[in-house]
Amino acid sequence: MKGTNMLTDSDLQAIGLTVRLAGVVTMILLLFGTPIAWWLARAKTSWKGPIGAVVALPLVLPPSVLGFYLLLAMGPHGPVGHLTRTLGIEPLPFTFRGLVLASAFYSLPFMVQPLQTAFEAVGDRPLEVAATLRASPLDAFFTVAAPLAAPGFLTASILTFAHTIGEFGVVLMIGGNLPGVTRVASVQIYDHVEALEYTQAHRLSAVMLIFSFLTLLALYAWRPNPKNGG
Amino acid sequence: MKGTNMLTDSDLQAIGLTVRLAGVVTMILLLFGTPIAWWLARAKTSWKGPIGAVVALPLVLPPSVLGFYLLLAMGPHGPVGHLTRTLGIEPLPFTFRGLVLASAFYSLPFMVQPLQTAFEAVGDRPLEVAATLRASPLDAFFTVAAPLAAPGFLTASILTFAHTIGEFGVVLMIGGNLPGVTRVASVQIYDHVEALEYTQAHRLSAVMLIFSFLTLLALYAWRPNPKNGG
Amino acid sequence: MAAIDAHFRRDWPGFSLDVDLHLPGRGVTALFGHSGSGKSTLLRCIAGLERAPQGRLAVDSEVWQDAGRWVPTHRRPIGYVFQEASLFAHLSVMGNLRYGMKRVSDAQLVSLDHAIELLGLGHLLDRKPDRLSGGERQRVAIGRALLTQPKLLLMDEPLSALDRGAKAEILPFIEKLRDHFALPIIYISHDLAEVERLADHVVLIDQGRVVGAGPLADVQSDPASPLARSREAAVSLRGVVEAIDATFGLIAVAVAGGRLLAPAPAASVGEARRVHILASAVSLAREKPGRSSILNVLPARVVAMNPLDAVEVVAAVALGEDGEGARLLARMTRKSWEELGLAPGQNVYAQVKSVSLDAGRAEGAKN
Amino acid sequence: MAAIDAHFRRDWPGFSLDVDLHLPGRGVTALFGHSGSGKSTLLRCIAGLERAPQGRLAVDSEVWQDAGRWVPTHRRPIGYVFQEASLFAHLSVMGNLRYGMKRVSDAQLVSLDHAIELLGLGHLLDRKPDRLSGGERQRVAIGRALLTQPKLLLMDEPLSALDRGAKAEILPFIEKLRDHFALPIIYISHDLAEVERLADHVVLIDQGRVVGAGPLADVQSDPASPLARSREAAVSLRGVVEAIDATFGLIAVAVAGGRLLAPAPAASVGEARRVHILASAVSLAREKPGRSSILNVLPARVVAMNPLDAVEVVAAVALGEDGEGARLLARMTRKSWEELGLAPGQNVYAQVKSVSLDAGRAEGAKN
Amino acid sequence: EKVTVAAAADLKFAMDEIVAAFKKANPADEVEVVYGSSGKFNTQIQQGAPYDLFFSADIAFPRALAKAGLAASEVKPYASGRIVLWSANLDATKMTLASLADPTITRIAIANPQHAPYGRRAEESLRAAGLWEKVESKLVYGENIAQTAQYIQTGNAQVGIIALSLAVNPELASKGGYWLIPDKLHAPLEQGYVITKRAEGNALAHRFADYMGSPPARAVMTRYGFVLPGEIAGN
Ligand SMILES: Nc1ncnc2c1ncn2[C@@H]1O[C@H](COP(=O)(O)OP(=O)(O)OP(=O)(O)O)[C@@H](O)[C@H]1O
Ligand SMILES: Nc1ncnc2c1ncn2[C@@H]1O[C@H](COP(=O)(O)OP(=O)(O)OP(=O)(O)O)[C@@H](O)[C@H]1O
Ligand SMILES: [Mg+2]
Ligand SMILES: [Mg+2]
Repeated sequence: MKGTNMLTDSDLQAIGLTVRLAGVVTMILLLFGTPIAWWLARAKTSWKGPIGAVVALPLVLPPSVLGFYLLLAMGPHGPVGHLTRTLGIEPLPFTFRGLVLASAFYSLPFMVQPLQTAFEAVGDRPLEVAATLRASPLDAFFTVAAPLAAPGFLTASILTFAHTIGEFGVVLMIGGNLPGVTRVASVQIYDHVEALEYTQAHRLSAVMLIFSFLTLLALYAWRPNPKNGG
Repeated sequence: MKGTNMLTDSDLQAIGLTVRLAGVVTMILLLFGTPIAWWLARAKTSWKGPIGAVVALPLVLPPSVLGFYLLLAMGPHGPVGHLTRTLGIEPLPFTFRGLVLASAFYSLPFMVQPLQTAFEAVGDRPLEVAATLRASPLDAFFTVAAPLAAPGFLTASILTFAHTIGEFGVVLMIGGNLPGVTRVASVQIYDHVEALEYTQAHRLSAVMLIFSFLTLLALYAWRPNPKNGG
Repeated sequence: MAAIDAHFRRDWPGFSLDVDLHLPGRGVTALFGHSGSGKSTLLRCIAGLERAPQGRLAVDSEVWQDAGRWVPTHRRPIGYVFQEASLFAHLSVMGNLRYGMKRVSDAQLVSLDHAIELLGLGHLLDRKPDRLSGGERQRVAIGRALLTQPKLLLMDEPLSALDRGAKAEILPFIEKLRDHFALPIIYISHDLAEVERLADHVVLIDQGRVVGAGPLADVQSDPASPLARSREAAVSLRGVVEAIDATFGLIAVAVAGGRLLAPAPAASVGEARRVHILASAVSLAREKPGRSSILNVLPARVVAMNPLDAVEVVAAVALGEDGEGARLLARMTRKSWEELGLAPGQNVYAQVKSVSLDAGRAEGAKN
Repeated sequence: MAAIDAHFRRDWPGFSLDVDLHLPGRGVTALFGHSGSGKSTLLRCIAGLERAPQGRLAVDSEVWQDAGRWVPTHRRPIGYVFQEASLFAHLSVMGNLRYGMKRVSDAQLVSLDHAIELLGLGHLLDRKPDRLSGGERQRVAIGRALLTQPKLLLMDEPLSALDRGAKAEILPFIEKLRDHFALPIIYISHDLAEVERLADHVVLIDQGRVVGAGPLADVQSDPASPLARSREAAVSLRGVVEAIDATFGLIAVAVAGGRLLAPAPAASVGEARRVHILASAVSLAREKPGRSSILNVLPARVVAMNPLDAVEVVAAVALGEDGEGARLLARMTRKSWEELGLAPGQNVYAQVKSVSLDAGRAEGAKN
Repeated sequence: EKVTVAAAADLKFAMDEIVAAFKKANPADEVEVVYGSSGKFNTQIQQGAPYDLFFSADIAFPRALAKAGLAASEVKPYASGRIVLWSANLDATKMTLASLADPTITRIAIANPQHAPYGRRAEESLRAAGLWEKVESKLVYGENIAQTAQYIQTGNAQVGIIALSLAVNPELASKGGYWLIPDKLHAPLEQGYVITKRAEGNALAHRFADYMGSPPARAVMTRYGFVLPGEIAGN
């Protein structure tokens, strides 16, 4: 570990990895959480309740315990492990992809819940109007519902991104703390604290806080509000 | 630890403590998070951005690191510790009150963010109407804005409640794992896993999952939607 | 063009719709009825926004709804102006206007520039809807619907938030759509003057049921119809321009059984035009009246009378000394009716104080 | 009651408001102007929903806004009917109606039961707003505003979504509020008939500025005013009931310079009533016309003429052979004007085809 | 060649120094060390974690791995841990376990005996000294030995029982002294390592394991408060 002035190389590596992880997870959840939230917001079936509850469930288990179960599932004897083996894919634990999957699983409710609320707030009328203007349901979703739910997307993304940055219980368990592969900043800070390297921990925490603060600030500055004209 | 059929007494104690903690934290955050969210949703000042970002910041630190900093702050040499000493209050670490405070701090964004979005979606008009109907701003908040933002309150409460149930990094650090005082279910499950007591861990996890599932299901069933007539 | 066949039946709590309609596939059909009678609901069923389970809907011989068939709203070539403007809050005025336009291939009816000019939206194009006045919003909603180049236009009180000036500009345009482009329009309005000016066909709705339907002239000239009972009761007659008086900007229009002078800045001889005559503009005399500022005095015969209330009556007269011509309504006090000794079958002189004309050609011109 | 003094100046992007108004503290003041002219904005300023920095507003000698003073909206004793109904989506119709009512101490103006009956809301009380028709929503909004027992009523096109029947029921009630309770009302409407029926005072607004203001009769009878140029142009005259013809449900009303027969089921001799006469209902003749269904023929003198367009003109005549009486407007073709050889100063006979009366007492009755 | 070493958190300082020395001697070799909880490593290795060597804080874990057939070598002890009484604001050098019963002491931190080896030894010592009942109500439990040290260091617990290897760490040594708890009061805290199955053919793994037994490495270990196999620590 050669020291830079402020942060060690491995700190920097961890920060890079963190931002990548949080970014990828947020993207993936935008992709997969949005249809779930949309369905939950608009479906009239009574399946809605149970499925909505299931989506929120990962939250209630302690992260490292969830990580433990995910590890069992993804490990060579678990169902996901069987699947990856059958498909001839590298096993997921201790890889970046495994980390992404686990984090996505854990952060799903942070994406789905705010989006669902936002979609519900859009109401039926704009979609009816869009239909009379020849927009197919998918078209209307992208051009009407999504823009009107923009603040919900922002909230959901902030919560998901920040939570993925801060989360380390699942990450530590699934990732195995491998430098450059799965050692994200939260794990690195944790390690520093555990090793009583407080100066290092303070520095890295400060960097993460400042970075996050600036990111959030930028998001807020640009915060969309479709109801106000700007 | 005398065993019952399924769970040990200490498991049951932990569950009770968990539900109490999550309930109290959710209550407290409803009380304190609501005005913050309201202010963030309606203020026109440019302070809004920074303050909004600050509220989300606790999320980005790993829980146990955050716990460490909170421990410093609440300890005899920290500012909160000084305060409690000056006020003649028992120091907060290793107490249920300390746990509540720390969890509230950590879960604040889960309350504030969805509420803020929900309040923004309410818009100006209903409040204007309320004012012409003689409702003072406070009155209008309770009788118009809050009911219209009901789905936001539900989302915020679910996220806060579930997150408080699942969180254990901060709790472990601040609470000192004291049975009946600060050993909540998440810590208990964690301890079981760490002690390789997998059967116990599985059982307790299953109980927590089922309990949470039923709670969430009940919330969903009753999910308010002020836009639809029911 | 063929006709619109609509059959819908559905119960909501507190309201049920049960209509079976056969509407002409061209011209303007006005839906008329009390607040809460089900006009908007019917329009929503036609647009496919509301689904009546055992409904059937065929437009222009295309089936949009039937036991085995359901064309979703976005595939129905309609334009819909909602009762509340319902603009997209996240789009500017321009964005709203272009939303539907971008989604259809060609602009046969209306061009963007034309719509903007007609609706007076030029200075508002960059505004967001929350910064528009009520009337401005409604104008944008009309433009947005027209720019989808619909084959059937559904309008739910499109002009109710507009001032006279704006109405006076938009109404001729709707007439033009109806006539030049043979665009069928289903039109809800509480403004009888609008209905009488635009409609070819009227459907009277009450409590979710059709209580009367027919060509405007028939519905209007029946003194017992609800249309005849209002302050704006009127008849609309088909006429042909016979002569033009350029000096005074007047034209002479021949209608069945008579000839009327009417203000019409632009017209050409032989053209078919629609003529509107308010019941309140028609007075009756037993003897031929002397000269006054009333230009039109025509012989006619009383055919029917209906009391409006304790004080007033509405009489229907047929033009011509033989009473075979077009029918007019005349509103008067019961006192006048009795003191003049009027009765069905009697010959009278109808003084028509004012006559108004459609801006475009009457639909008859196409035949 | 004193008057309303309002001075507001504020710029928005694309629009600026600059008004300085002195309105009578009683009766109905109509705000009249094109779509987007600033009527709603002015009303919002009066309600305290919009804040013009250097504004000043005093109502009934209480200062609501001034350099050092700002009474927030919820402390202003107003009732506001918004242009869009804006019901509370989470409350039932009953909840909406009771919302404001619960927040005021006593019900001097309107009781809940009365409002429900008058507005025909009885069968809707448990409904949520999203299950109401457009007109139903608007009726709830009117009821909700009235039930706050306001001292000043602000109404932004309250009746525009309503059918004739509903209007005919609600208008007399608004008249009653105006007259019996001396409740000042500021009223926006595009419907001239409504304005002429209700208003005592008219303010003409264009592009955020006041371009004309005055008592209704003055603004109406000026042939150059925008009110006179519309199809519904009319005058409103003060009259006193002189005789009653119970057989035909007619009354004789004396107005300055003449006497009119008008339908009025209920009236008593000596009562003051307001009389409305449409410009389109008045025709002029040089010689006394023969008997016809037109009841009212009065000597008058032409005082002014204004061309409406290339074809039509509006003439103002003063009743009485001396031309000193009340003024009427008469609309006719230019051809008639010229062929009859009419000119200001000439004596004529005005034939008034129909006359309508206020339901309540004219405000003069209180003097 | 490259190895990844999973090492118990309490080895951090010693191991960093040993690895540095090893690299100096073998510049071509790459040795990556990951520190963490031994229990977690145990679980992870069972699920195929890419660790070549596992230095556990408790020899039970590598033994379990060997039993499961996941080891490529014998389980070898490399050190035993010692526990000490340590405080940041009291002078621990003048204390004994008996001092913990003093009513002025209200909070005592130990690692969680349920799963942390150091915690289990702390409990054994307290029981052996007959103090358990007297102090149990004052105890707070750290998740691991580092967190236990933090409770004491931040003053939230006045005193506690931590690993000797932590007490000699400069961060803590500067804050207060320690009192070594006699090792006869608790079972030996035997620490062992194993080469995992995946490193079976990895020569570097074997060389590094051998290096741990070499005198320079042993010197470092001793300096950081570990008692080496075959040695007896003096009190
Ligand atoms: N929030 C706003 N910001 C800027 N301009 C606005 C805003 N609201 C309205 N306007 C503009 O101010 C002008 C006046 O609007 P206002 O709503 O007062 O008109 P109005 O006279 O009530 O018209 P209408 O009869 O169509 O309701 C319009 O040109 C409108 O575009
Ligand atoms: N979603 C709904 N569920 C149940 N009833 C409804 C719903 N929407 C409207 N209604 C009721 O159906 C009836 C017809 O409503 P509709 O909107 O069609 O009336 P309308 O003729 O358009 O009236 P208006 O002229 O007031 O707009 C009303 O009594 C209304 O209360
Ligand atoms: Mg409707
Ligand atoms: Mg307006």
